[in-house]
Amino acid sequence: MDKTMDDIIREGNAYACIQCGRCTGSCPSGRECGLRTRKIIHMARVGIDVFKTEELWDCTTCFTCQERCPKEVKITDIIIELRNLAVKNSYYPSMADVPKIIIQNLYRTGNGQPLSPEVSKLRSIIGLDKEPNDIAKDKEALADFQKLLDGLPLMRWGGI
Amino acid sequence: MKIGVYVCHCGVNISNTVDVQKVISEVSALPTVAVCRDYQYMCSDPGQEMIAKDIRELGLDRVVVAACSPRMHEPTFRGAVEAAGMNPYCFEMANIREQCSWVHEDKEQATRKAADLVKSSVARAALLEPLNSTEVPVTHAALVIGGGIAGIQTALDIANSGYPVYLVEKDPSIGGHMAQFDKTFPTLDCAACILTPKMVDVARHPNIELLTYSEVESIEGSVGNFHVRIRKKPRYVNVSLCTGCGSCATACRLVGRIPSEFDMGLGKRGAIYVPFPQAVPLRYTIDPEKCLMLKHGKCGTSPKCVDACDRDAIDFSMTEEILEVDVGAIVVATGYKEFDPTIKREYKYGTFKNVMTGLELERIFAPSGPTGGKALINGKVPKKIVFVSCVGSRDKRIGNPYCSRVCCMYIAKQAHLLKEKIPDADITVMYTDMRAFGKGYEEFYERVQKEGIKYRRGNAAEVYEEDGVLHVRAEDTLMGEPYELEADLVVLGTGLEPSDAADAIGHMLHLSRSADKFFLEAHPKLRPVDTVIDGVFLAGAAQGPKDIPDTVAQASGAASHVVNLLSKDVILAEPIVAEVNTDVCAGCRICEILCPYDAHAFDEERNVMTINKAICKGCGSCAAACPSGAIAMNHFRDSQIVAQILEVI
Amino acid sequence: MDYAFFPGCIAKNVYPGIEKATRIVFEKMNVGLHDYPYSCCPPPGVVACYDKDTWYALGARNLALSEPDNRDIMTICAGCYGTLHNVWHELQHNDAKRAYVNEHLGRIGMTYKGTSRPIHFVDLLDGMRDTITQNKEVDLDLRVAVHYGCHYLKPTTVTGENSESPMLLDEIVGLVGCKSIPFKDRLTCCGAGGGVMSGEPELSLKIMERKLKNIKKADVDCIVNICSFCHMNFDQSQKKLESFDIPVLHLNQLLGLAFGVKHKHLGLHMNLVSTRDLVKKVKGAKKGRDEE
Amino acid sequence: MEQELKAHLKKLMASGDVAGIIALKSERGMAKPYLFADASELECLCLTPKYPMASVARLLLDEDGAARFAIVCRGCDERALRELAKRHQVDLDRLVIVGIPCDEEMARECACPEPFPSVVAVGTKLEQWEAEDIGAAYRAMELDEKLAFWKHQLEKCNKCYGCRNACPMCFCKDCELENALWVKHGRLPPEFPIYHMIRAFHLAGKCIACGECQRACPSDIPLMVLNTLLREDMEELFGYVSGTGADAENPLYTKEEMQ
Repeated sequence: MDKTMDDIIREGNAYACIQCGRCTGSCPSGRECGLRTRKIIHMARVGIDVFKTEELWDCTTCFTCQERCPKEVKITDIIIELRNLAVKNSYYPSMADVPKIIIQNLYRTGNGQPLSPEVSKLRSIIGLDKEPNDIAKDKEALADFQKLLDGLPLMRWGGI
Repeated sequence: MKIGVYVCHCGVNISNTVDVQKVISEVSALPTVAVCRDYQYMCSDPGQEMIAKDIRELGLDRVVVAACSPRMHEPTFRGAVEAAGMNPYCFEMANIREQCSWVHEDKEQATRKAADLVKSSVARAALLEPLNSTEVPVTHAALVIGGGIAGIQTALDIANSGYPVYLVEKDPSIGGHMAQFDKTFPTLDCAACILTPKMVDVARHPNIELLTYSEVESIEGSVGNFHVRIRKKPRYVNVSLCTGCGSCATACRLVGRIPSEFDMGLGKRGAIYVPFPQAVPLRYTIDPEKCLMLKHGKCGTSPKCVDACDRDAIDFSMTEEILEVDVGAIVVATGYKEFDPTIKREYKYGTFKNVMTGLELERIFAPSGPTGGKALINGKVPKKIVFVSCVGSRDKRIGNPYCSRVCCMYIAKQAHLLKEKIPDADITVMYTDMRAFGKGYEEFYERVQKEGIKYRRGNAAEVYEEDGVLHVRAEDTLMGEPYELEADLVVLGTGLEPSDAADAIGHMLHLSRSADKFFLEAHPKLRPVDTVIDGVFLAGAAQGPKDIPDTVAQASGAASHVVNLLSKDVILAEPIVAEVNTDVCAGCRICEILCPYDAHAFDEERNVMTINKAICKGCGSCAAACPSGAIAMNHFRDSQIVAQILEVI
Repeated sequence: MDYAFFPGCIAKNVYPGIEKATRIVFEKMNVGLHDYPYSCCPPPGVVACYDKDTWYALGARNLALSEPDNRDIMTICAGCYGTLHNVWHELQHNDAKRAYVNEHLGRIGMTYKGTSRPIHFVDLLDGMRDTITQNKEVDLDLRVAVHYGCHYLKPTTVTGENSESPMLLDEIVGLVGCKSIPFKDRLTCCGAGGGVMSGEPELSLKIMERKLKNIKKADVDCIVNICSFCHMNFDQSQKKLESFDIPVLHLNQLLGLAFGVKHKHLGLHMNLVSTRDLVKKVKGAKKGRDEE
Repeated sequence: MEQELKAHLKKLMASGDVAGIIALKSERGMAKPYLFADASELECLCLTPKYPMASVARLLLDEDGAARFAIVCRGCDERALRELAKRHQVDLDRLVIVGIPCDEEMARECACPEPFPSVVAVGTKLEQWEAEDIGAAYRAMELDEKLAFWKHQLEKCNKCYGCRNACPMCFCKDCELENALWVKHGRLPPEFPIYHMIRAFHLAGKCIACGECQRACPSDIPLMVLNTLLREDMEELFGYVSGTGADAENPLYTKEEMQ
């Protein structure tokens, strides 16, 4: 169900944008870095390959811009879709190593953040089961989960 | 039956996609078609003359023109055939432009469709019946609803043409929003100086009956003959005795205790009041919601206003009166209300006192306002001021996608006035786009920038408070940098919405609204003051956000349409209306419920429905719904439509 | 009242005190919590940003697990809630996406029906105010800075919340005697989401630092959150920044304290930022009550 | 039940509240609608077969200006009266409804949605009643099967107008089924499917599921299947069940606010 740039712009309602900048003004990340949500929407509309820009990965997806947009441009949704597009075109951000580890963990244990021996110990100290009663413990469920993940696009794009 | 068919090329609009010659050859073969011709521009004079000549020389019974939309040129061709001696309702139009050439690319198929459309029109034309308009007498008087600048101008123009006008205003004084302004952009005319003389003219005009503190209760009838019921709310002050001296207001126990609507709640009034010193009529009114006497039946030992009034004008026994008037035309000038920015929570209006709306600031400037014209915001002179544009405009989230048109300029004006009063003020305008489209507006925009007002493109994202100081956050979109500004005063450039009165009035008159909720004009380009209801016209911001010059221009436009109508003794009623066959009607009254114009009236005596031809707009709802086929639409009879359909299937 | 319990990976595998506190608090309030072989939500910042379709499919798997038992799913993390609720919302009206998800789930013998709704525990607490008051043993009398968590509030087209002036969390801490102290930019993001914490830790820390400065100025006893992921960011970042020491409590830990649960059972001692002074203060309040 | 009803009606008559009673009279082994004006006549009153009593009331009320009548009503009759009242064809203030329930056999025969009136004056209504879903088999068909089904059924029509004549809801003075514009004169069977489509559309929001049309049909066309589907659509699309009380507004006769 791959989306093109045009799909993303249309579904995200980007043509309604009036470049008022309320989004950037609201952006908690943009205060600290070069992310300019307004500019991303502009670039997307004029046909620049905005998915190649690294600022795309500075967004914390807090949705404040999308909430405040007077024209109902789905700014955060667009940014997420553009990231998908970037991944599909192998434009990984330079610092994407940690996310990859998270994806590997997800595949291996069913959890992006797996259980460490230290925390396992802490769990028993406060009276919880040493291992949570979840997928990591249920080997059959984990095998199914891996089978599910094997057939999903993330494994194709995730660079694992 | 001799039918003449005329196929238009519409320049190349039609002929580029439709093979006109092929259409002609197919249509010519029909037995009822006596002549079939084509022409480059059928609507032009030679085109019309071609048709007229055939009517005269060939004795045509019916004419079919295949061209553009009937909305565009049906009236043109009806006029043409009528001039040539044919009944205009024996004319039929096939739309082969909007419904064919403009929407298709395949020439062959488009040609086939065009031929089908023309043939089906020929089939219908054969069954058309000549119709005759009926004459309706005209009542030579007008009703103007709303006493703002739009209503004032309309009433004066109509009255000056010699016709009586009833001007109805719900508030105790006419003047509307314009009376609340200090100066007007871009000329910086004093609003009161240009408005109040007109208000006085209205009050003194022999042809105007001014009905303030009154509301329209109901409207019946149709063009030329409306019957209007007007409710005059009790002022509890006899206006013929009151001289407007104001002794009562000073005496009122509640003086200075009630937020004044006119001052946007920033100033205070008593229970007996005039909205503002230049009110017309300058007569006092008692607020029944607040007056101790009216609410609780007692006011100390005796009402102080009564004691203070030398003229014995105060009368607590007053009740509302219903006034019934007959008019031939109505102008709706219900104006606008300011957008309430409370729902734009990020701007913290209502949370922080120093965040205010444009209209509120307007009262601060006014010499008669709560600060006596001094630039004091909550007792202090603001030094850092931020204006925020497009609050409640161009905003889909809150349902106002339209531009309010006046905010850019009133912000510029207000920034100028603030700068004038506080020369060392640091004023920034955060804007989305600058719209300075009117005469002298662009020049004014330049002027205020020269005065030191900073314009920064990029609208405010949010307002927050820290250590008692307001901050406004935004992106300067031209620099691509987010920034924050401290502010002692944040002015929200609030947009315009239709006034609350529009709901009731719109309902009474069956007026449509456009998507922006303002009243819908009959045609956005060519009939901006008409509505689809004959005899009902629009003036001012009731039709859409407008500045004062545009409002006044439209008001005069509406007045001219009214005068045009009132200058006739009779008008012709459109014969395309529904008719009831009373022999067949079973009296189930379904049609009555469905009629959007209340044109139906049930005859209890005969147990059948009747339709008022003058009110009926010919929409056909009733005819479609009638289970027994007792209602027929003239010009759109079942037989005519079936013939048309059978031809294409 | 019974719910499927979705603890999420942080509360299970990093801050188990949150999981524990949740189990204790909800048991006291007579809400049954049931475990399922959940994977992590999966995280919106990484999985949704890399491939949304995978995100939908894995999220739908989690949602489908309690469908046979007809149980709605309680989450205790805004991130998990964001994922599960957004997936649920999308699949409610996007038939193509639903078919896609079911095509994949079919490979492991599962179907997604959409009958089990994800619910954030704060919304659950909203309807249980009396139960909270009844279980309260200590009036905590703390000044707290509340943090809502972006994905609990937004996008409002999905959540239906008020994202500019929410009061729910402020009211709930008020029920146990805490005072929610307003502070500048109280609703801004903590900086963890969107993969920024893992992908760009320095940026994330800058956003957090600004937030912490504002909180510090408000002079509060602790930060109360309703999101394990924000919780982790608040606690770990203070350690990294070194200039802050504001204790961080998940709301369920705060409720635990108010319900008279020992702080060690709530795992408060496992936080990187010491909660000792806070615990002492609460003990004082408790003692004061006992003596009365 | 019959004896009980007679006693009830006698009392009603004696009270002087009503000018007469509309019910069925048995005469020479045949039942016919009758206006009982005298208590002695009530001996000949009968309850079966079913008869569209609402039509009788409509015609009778048309004649006389003010008099009130009692009417012996089954569930369907009451529903019919309610719908007629919404169309100003009967004045319910002039009628005293004497409700009687249907037994299970009668109810089954019509697949009646509710085989008893709102108030049962005499007799006991069925405790548990669930009508047979007569639309089920039809709904299971594929689109082309549906077309074939109706083609076959409607070809049996010999245009006797029995369905219309029996229908308590048909009250038009001129009938569109006789308008040559829609239904060509002198053609058998009538052109598929216009004749029956017109009837169906005219019954949308109107049919009260009394089954009279199907009983009247000499060709056994399953008209109630068509009517049932129509009733279902009305309920599903507009939440309207015809035959319900006066406060339920017919959605087809309401107008949206003009925007």
